[in-house]
Amino acid sequence: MDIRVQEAAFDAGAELDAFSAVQDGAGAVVTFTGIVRDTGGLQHMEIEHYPGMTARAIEAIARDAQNRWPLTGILVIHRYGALPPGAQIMMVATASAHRVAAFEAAEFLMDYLKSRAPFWKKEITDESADWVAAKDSDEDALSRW
Amino acid sequence: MDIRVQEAAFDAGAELDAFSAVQDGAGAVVTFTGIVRDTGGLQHMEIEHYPGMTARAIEAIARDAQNRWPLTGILVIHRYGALPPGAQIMMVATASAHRVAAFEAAEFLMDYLKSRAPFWKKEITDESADWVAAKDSDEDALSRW
Amino acid sequence: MTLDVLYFAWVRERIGLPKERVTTDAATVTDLVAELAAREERYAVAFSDTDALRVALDQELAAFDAPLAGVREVAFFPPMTGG
Amino acid sequence: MTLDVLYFAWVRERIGLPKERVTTDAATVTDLVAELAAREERYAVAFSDTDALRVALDQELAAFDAPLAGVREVAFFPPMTGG
Repeated sequence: MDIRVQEAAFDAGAELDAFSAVQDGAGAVVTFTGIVRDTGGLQHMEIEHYPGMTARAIEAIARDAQNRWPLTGILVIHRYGALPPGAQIMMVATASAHRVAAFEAAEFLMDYLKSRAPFWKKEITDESADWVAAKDSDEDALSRW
Repeated sequence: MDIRVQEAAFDAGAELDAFSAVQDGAGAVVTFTGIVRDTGGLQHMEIEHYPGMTARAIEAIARDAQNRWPLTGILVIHRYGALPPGAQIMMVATASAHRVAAFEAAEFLMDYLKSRAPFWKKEITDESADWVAAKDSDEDALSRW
Repeated sequence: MTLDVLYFAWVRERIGLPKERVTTDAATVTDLVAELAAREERYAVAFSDTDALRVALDQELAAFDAPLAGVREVAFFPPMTGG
Repeated sequence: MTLDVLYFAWVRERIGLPKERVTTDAATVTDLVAELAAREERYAVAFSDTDALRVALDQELAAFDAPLAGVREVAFFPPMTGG
């Protein structure tokens, strides 16, 4: 279980290769990479977090995933700070013997990171600075698990 | 849409980075990497395919995914030949504005590649050489879509 | 008791500070919210709709009716938007 | 008509060759299977349970009752195990 909360950029490809290399007995590796989308005039996305809580909240989510699926490994990297359009915000990787467990665990991690890890996004354009509102659909996604 | 059927190894990390770099408007990139598992005494996995049909069958599956989800890109790499334990067999990448479409499209591609692309796996051990039997659960997985 | 009270995202912006020490006899989070909201307009605005807020006690998500006994750090923030 | 008939995986191994040209008047895949199975024991064994087989006509998956008119290439193989 490798959990990182950082301001610095990361290289998703290098992380995937490093993660895959240490998965003993895995037949399936799934990754998710989240990217800042320019939804029109975006200067940058500002990501605030709660330093004392963030890593422990993500660890709790990852432990929950480990208890639900037979995983050989979990990686979560989540950035904070000012991120320009096109920047990678975060990444999740999961590995398991079989594909269904790896996919489900990655989706579970993403659904919980969206709504239960203490990050808040603000979109800065030339004219405005607006906090991104949480979506009902993101909260609803949790009921699947 | 980038479809490759090849004997040569590939670098999943480099492929992820190259794929992500050209996804215009994507907020979510999902990858799946399939790896040869040593289920006990495996020397290598032999993957046979139907050269005249393979690429076109995968293209048909990828077009179907493009029609079902708003994707900015699809990558499929599938190897054939003799692959030792730990080798990467295949890789899928999908990109979309939002995570649900990217995840669903990747799972759809995997479910169809399992049962509708003309590949056959044979497990070679010191003592035996057995064709891998198709699983009912893989056929059942298609009914989800 | 004396608590560290933290604010994030628009709660921080409306109240105008990220953190403060608060001495209180509030028994629950709801009691503490009532005390803070009574202070000044900017607090009243920030706490006007607690359905739009989340609370963590000692860095764990909690309910607004949770007791404050033994708690050292309380954080208020909007629904999270990670991922 | 003359067809290219291809065999893959254990079908290829049981019949003992990957490909052959077959001249036939078979109207459907099922007719062709009956003709091939009548040839020799190794064909009979390979085609003994068509539920365990799949067929492609000109490189597209097809049903066993599909007509062969206009077809140039027929392939027989077990259920696929890609991914």
